[in-house]
Amino acid sequence: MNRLNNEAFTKATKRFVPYMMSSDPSPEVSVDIALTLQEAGVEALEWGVPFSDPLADGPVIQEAGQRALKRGGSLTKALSTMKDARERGLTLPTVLFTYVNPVLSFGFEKLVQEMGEAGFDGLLIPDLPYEESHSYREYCQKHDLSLIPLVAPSSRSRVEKICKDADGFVYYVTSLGVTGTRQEFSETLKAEIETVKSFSRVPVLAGFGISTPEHVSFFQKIADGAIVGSALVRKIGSLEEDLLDPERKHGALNEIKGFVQELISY
Amino acid sequence: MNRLNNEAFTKATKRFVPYMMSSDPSPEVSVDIALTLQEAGVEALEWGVPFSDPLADGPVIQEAGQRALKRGGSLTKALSTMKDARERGLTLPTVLFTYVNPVLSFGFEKLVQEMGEAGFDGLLIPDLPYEESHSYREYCQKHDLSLIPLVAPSSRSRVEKICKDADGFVYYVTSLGVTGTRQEFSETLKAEIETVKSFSRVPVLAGFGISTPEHVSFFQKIADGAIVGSALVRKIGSLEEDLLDPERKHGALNEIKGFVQELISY
Amino acid sequence: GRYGEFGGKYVPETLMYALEELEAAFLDAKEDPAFQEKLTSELERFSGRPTALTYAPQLTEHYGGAKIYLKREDLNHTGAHKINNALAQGLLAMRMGKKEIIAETGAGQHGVATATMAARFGLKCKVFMGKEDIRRQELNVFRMKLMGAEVIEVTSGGHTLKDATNEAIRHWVAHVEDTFYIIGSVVGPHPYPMMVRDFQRIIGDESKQQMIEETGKLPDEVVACVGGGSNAMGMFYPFLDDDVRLTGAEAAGKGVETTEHAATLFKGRKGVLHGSLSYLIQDVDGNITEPYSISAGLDYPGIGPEHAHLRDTKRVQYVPITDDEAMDALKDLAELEGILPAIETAHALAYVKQKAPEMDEDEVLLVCLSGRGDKDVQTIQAKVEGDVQS
Amino acid sequence: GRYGEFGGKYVPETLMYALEELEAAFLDAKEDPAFQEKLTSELERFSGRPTALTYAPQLTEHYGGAKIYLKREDLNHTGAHKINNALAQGLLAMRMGKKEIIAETGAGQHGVATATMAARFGLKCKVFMGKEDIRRQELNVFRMKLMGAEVIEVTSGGHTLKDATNEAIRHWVAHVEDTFYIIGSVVGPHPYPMMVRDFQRIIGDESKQQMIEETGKLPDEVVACVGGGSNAMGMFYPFLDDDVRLTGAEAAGKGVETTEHAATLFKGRKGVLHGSLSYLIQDVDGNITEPYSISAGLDYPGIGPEHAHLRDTKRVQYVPITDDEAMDALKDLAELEGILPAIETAHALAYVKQKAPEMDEDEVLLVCLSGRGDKDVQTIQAKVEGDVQS
Repeated sequence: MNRLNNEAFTKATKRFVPYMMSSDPSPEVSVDIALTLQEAGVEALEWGVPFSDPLADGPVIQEAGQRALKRGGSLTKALSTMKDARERGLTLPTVLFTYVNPVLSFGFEKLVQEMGEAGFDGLLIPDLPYEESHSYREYCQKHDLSLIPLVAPSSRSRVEKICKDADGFVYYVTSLGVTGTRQEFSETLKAEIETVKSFSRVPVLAGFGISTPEHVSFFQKIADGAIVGSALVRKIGSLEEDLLDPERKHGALNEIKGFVQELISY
Repeated sequence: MNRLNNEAFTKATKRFVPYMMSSDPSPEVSVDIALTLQEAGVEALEWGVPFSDPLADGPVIQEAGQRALKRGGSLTKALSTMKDARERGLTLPTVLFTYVNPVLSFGFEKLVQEMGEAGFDGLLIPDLPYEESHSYREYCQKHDLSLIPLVAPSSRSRVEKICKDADGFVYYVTSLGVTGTRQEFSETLKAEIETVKSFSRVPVLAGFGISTPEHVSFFQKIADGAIVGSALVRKIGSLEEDLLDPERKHGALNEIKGFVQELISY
Repeated sequence: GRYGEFGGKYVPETLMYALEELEAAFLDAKEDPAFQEKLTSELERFSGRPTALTYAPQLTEHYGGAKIYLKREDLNHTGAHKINNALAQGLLAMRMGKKEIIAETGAGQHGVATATMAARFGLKCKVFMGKEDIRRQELNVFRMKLMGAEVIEVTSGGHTLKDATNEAIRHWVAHVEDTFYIIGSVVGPHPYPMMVRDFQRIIGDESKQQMIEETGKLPDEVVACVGGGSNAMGMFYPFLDDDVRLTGAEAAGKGVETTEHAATLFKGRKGVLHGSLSYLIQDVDGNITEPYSISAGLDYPGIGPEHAHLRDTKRVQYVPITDDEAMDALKDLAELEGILPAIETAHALAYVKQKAPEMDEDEVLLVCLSGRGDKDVQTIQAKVEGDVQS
Repeated sequence: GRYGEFGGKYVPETLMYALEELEAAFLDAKEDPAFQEKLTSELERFSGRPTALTYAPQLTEHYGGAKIYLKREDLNHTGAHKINNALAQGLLAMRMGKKEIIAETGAGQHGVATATMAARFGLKCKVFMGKEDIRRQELNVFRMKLMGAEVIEVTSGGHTLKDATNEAIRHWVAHVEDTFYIIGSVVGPHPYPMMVRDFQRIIGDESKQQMIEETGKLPDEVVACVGGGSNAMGMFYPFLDDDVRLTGAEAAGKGVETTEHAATLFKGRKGVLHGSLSYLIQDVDGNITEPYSISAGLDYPGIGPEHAHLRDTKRVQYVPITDDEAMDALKDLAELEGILPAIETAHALAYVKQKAPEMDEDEVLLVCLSGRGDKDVQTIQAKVEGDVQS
């Protein structure tokens, strides 16, 4: 039973799940950051794979992907660095976040096998919607991997069927648009999330555009947890030079830890 | 009875008629040149009017026209300078050579009257072909002015009617093309000119492309005379600076005289 | 060969036989079903005729008056009405056994149409073009060369269209036996104005039929731009005997009160240029002066003799349209109907902009959309950005 | 939504409802005579359809084999087949009550077609275009702006078509409720490949009828160029069940043995880009690589999924054509028929140049002349003059 289905995650009262880009700013340092996030007290981790055409992501994550590609980042590297992270003590539930093309290029069955070896718990492919996911989901289930579905306000009549088959958690897209930080959330959000929760047997985590402690607190109340991507990735990006300097790395990691603890402080 | 119909011209055994551009290189000097040509022993004179679009002329005469326009040349000026030339002793038969547009702009009846006052004997309008010339010719005849027609190798069946109405002389275009100097003449030329002569009551003068003493001699034999335009105009153009310098003008005029005497020396 | 007092054949004797021969060949071809069939086939299968008749609903609403219809000559192969005439004269040249085609061009549109026809029919082609125009229209020069035409640089006079025409005529004089001179507008000596009109009247003939099919009646007014005047003559001619107002828009450049215009009928005097008697822009001595218009195709100091006659007899009204008025109308059509017209054509549209609001909603204005504006994008851009700067 | 294993809807969940809604609206419109009538009217009266079928006698003689016929999509308004689809999707957008249109464009042709349609129908229009393409295609950018479209500069990724497409999809995700995304080729998530094919099949439908009228039979082989593949799909689709060979020409750039090509089917691997599973040019990690072709319209790393299926099932053969082969064929058509084709189209013509001589004189080759080359004159000139220098 993967870590997303462990009681530590399923019974948690608050869930905070950060997204970070593997190999940004370098393969090694991204492992340091993962361990730092664990220290900061997060409940799970999304491990991004750099890709040339990340069309569900905004500019912040696209640029992080470009940086990671330059440092040798890839799906293969995302697997090996997670293995390193597990060896170095990462115990959090982890979700591999990748687009479908790198998966096809790698080979899906091979990927599932190697994800198991690397210690992944879930897989999130933003451009693999419900209709295209059936055989993928079955195969994941067989190998104790949660295939995380997305639900959006525009999903409408699609919510029920998506939630029915969900495993691990449901990623609820809080506002239309790609990942990124924004100021306002739709007013009908609470009712919409209620609806999603009513269909789902697994936790419903809200993501997209969550960037402040107030946001996090708000979504931890109306949903089963919050996912933060761009805000953290931007922070990591701003610390790139420090993180790559052995002398200053420790300080930078501490700054990240503080940033996350601030986010979950409410 | 105009000078083209005097015996001096009609009974001449050889006829050499130069074309020159009035007001080139200046109004005054063009009169000097006319008098010089008379001294050189030519039988008549074509007095060109500068025009913006001389489409029957080649580049040499077009450039002379551009020079003349810059010096104040025009149809009005061509009339007044001829008056000057007559006052200074020009006795040759003279033909005004102008395109139809300056004539229309000036007014045809006014032109005929002022040509009479200026002492012109003939009028040649290269873009006024037979079909368009009837009323013009009648009016000229009434005012004792010869309207000179053109005949070309391509005139074919048109030769007879053109020659029948000819007055003064017939201008036979020796080769297709615009005015200018060239090396070769059509071999059938002699027979063609015979045909034209057989239809014409007035002399048939050959022009277009005649540039050497040999040419002149050849056409004085097979036709009733030769017209030289571009070769002389080029000579005048090459002497422009000398002609405009009071110190050197006399020498330049002498050179023109020598050039013409050379042309008619065979 | 006369339209009232206008027209005629004011050319050197050297060309007269060729013109007689041409007229005979044209009249003979006109009556020959085989020639007409071949021409129709090329117009339909090569150039894409009949061209569409487009109703302009948004322009109509914006101007708020007469319903506006567009006769889409811009949809012809090579982008303007010029090809109608080039194909027809090309077939006539072949019928007469001529091997070499010559043409003059200013902006290059008639040159491109002629080079296109010559390539299609396998004829040799020389295009005379002023040095200055070659510089300004580099891409059209390249297009002609791609189609195998020889572009001959003209360095006499002002190095523009008028001079290119003079040189073409000179070349024709020198090679009259085996050369066919394709004139691109209803200008030049007889029979050209008549012949070009007859080869362009397909614009008006199609329009009449299409208007009746679309609206059940003839339009109340028909508008076309006029430089030499071939699209207008082709459009107007079939309507001459109908109860339809006809209006030609000529280029007023920077204004008829300035010296920079090409408003031949508004400001010109009678005279002879390039072989026929018509109105001309000329100085007091009868020298032809350089006209000006933002539109290279209307930038000609003369106009077809039949237009001169239609003006003097008041059958057609001619209005001067400035550069600025034309550009405004061009932008309207682009923005409201998604059609980028040639700047030439925009002169006709500028008149529509003035006139349509004065007409009733049940009246119909038909415009000859003589050409597309792709060729003009750089000029338009320079103008728009120049205006912003100034 | 599948062609064999290809196609599908690989998009974020955010777009899935919009795609379902679009598919329903499309299927409904397809059956609605009023929609079809309005579309037919715009295609005929605005864009000038049916486009001509031109026999190319000189090209046929020069290549010495099969008779060559050209389906003249270049005669459409705006100069290519793109407008067929833009008008149809525009009418569908209006029917769905969408007020804003978005589109991506590389060379600018689909952008211009979309801006044209938006102007014609009074819709707001945003066109996404890479910064690099904006620089290279300045005049097309200006044309779009003249027609009132907003051109949005894309500075992500390589600043070209692929990135502009990503940005357009992102914008769509963020504004999915009131925005209609017009995809310009048979690519993207279902229902786009099906819908664009259905809106372009008029090319093949007209061609079949015209070929039978002209020659009494279907052609022996039909050829079209393939980038995304919409002109080819529109041309091929009505012939799929007939005994007619079908050939697509893809861009081999500087050669399939180099890395500078866009030969997706010859060199690509299966993958997902912009929402559908097809062949892709990609690196070992599944990152999409920048393709290369002298033709901006074929310079795309993917290809429509139905083409992938037709390739794998061998119903259509696909051949790679280099820049140089395309340019040679382009010059042939210009010189021998007076038609300057788009460089895209010239890839199809280059195959004809290879194939026609191998065929009998009583056989017929039909080529989709997808667009005119006016837009390419500068590129052609640079290439021709570059070749002379080197």
